[in-house]
Amino acid sequence: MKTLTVKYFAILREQRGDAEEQLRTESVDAQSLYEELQAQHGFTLPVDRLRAAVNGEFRPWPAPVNDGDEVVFIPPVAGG
Amino acid sequence: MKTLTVKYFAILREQRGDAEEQLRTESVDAQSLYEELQAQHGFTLPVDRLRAAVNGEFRPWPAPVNDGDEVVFIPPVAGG
Amino acid sequence: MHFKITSKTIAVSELANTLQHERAGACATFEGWVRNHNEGQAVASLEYEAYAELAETEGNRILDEAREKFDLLAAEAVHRVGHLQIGDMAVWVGVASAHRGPAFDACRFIIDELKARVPIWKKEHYVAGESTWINCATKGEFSTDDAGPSS
Amino acid sequence: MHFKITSKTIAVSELANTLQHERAGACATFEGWVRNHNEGQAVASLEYEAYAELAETEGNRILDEAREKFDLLAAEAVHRVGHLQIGDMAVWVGVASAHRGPAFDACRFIIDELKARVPIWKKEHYVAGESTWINCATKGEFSTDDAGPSS
Repeated sequence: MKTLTVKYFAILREQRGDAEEQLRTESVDAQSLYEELQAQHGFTLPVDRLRAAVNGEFRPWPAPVNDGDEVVFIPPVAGG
Repeated sequence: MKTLTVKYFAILREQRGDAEEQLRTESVDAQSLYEELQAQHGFTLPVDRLRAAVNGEFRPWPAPVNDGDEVVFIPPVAGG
Repeated sequence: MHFKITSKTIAVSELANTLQHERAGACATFEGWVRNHNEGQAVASLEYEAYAELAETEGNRILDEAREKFDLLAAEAVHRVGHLQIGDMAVWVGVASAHRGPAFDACRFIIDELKARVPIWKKEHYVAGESTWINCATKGEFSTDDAGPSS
Repeated sequence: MHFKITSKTIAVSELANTLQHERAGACATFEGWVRNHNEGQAVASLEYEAYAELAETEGNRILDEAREKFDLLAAEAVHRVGHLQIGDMAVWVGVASAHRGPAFDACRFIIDELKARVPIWKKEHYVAGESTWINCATKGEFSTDDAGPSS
């Protein structure tokens, strides 16, 4: 088990009902973590439409995570 | 004979030593007028590097002129 | 060369001052404004949200790439977040160069890359009352166009 | 849509205000500044002179052409005349459109055409003491490049 911080933005923040949480998980990477959380919270975006960031940097899927990491799932961006 | 107003800009103004003059001429077009004035004032630019404007509009060479017209010889432009 | 996220009105004249350079003959800028329509729908307002930390990292990376690709003397960019109204400025990009070719090319490169890569999201509020996170639809048609819908 | 010749400092924020439009999502601007060098020579200052009447006619014609070629909501441009110092703004072009593609394309079209067609001339004063009317040399090499030397 590891402890992770997950931050939520935009549509994920609204669907989660919170901007940030700490959680304990057996997931070894961000991809399996998202699938775990998607089942729990009903996120509508499939994982292949997201990018992962770990500790403030983009990481290619599946994006391994370690105890204490901060994980962010990045929905399709729309700046400008 | 016709009476014309000629305005000079930039290098032509400096070489003429004046910005504007009224003159009487036998020239039937701006091209022959420029050649007449070039001989008189030593303008360095050949006519094929100039454009002609008559009464505030560009006119293709030889650019016919009539009594009372305002004629401007346009050196190569360099705005911006 | 800096990219910043701000929750305040974008201060254009201050930003423009940071571009001044005695070797600069050309300055190109781009501003993205909130417009009153998108794909046929009347828009009432826009909400922008950013993952500010990563957005600034990625935005600064884009400015560095622009400096490598184009002959630039200065480049700055700012993106606003929060609830914006029609006519408000959402993003500003400014570039200075000796000549206008690289200034235009770099300015366009920067806004294109900002829109494609930087973690900023936009929720459109429609006059009809609904709202939607742009590019986040999961049923039927959705845009995968990097250009985004705003500008 | 107006092109103007002015002998005063170009008032950018007033001009930018004239571009506002509720359908506009994109605003591209170009500024030409007096830079401290040209083709290897150190420049001290620049003198601009215009045939103002024809310059404004031709400049407005260019803005009309831009409106026909591109999907624009607003376009304004100003060129300054007189004796300018390093860093001074000589020309400003601003364009607003729903989307950024036409805004960039129109802004570039306008400055390219202004430089190529509008009767404005530029005399460079060099640090070394000489001065010359740009594009008006008649011996040896001279530039016939429409782009002109400044930006």
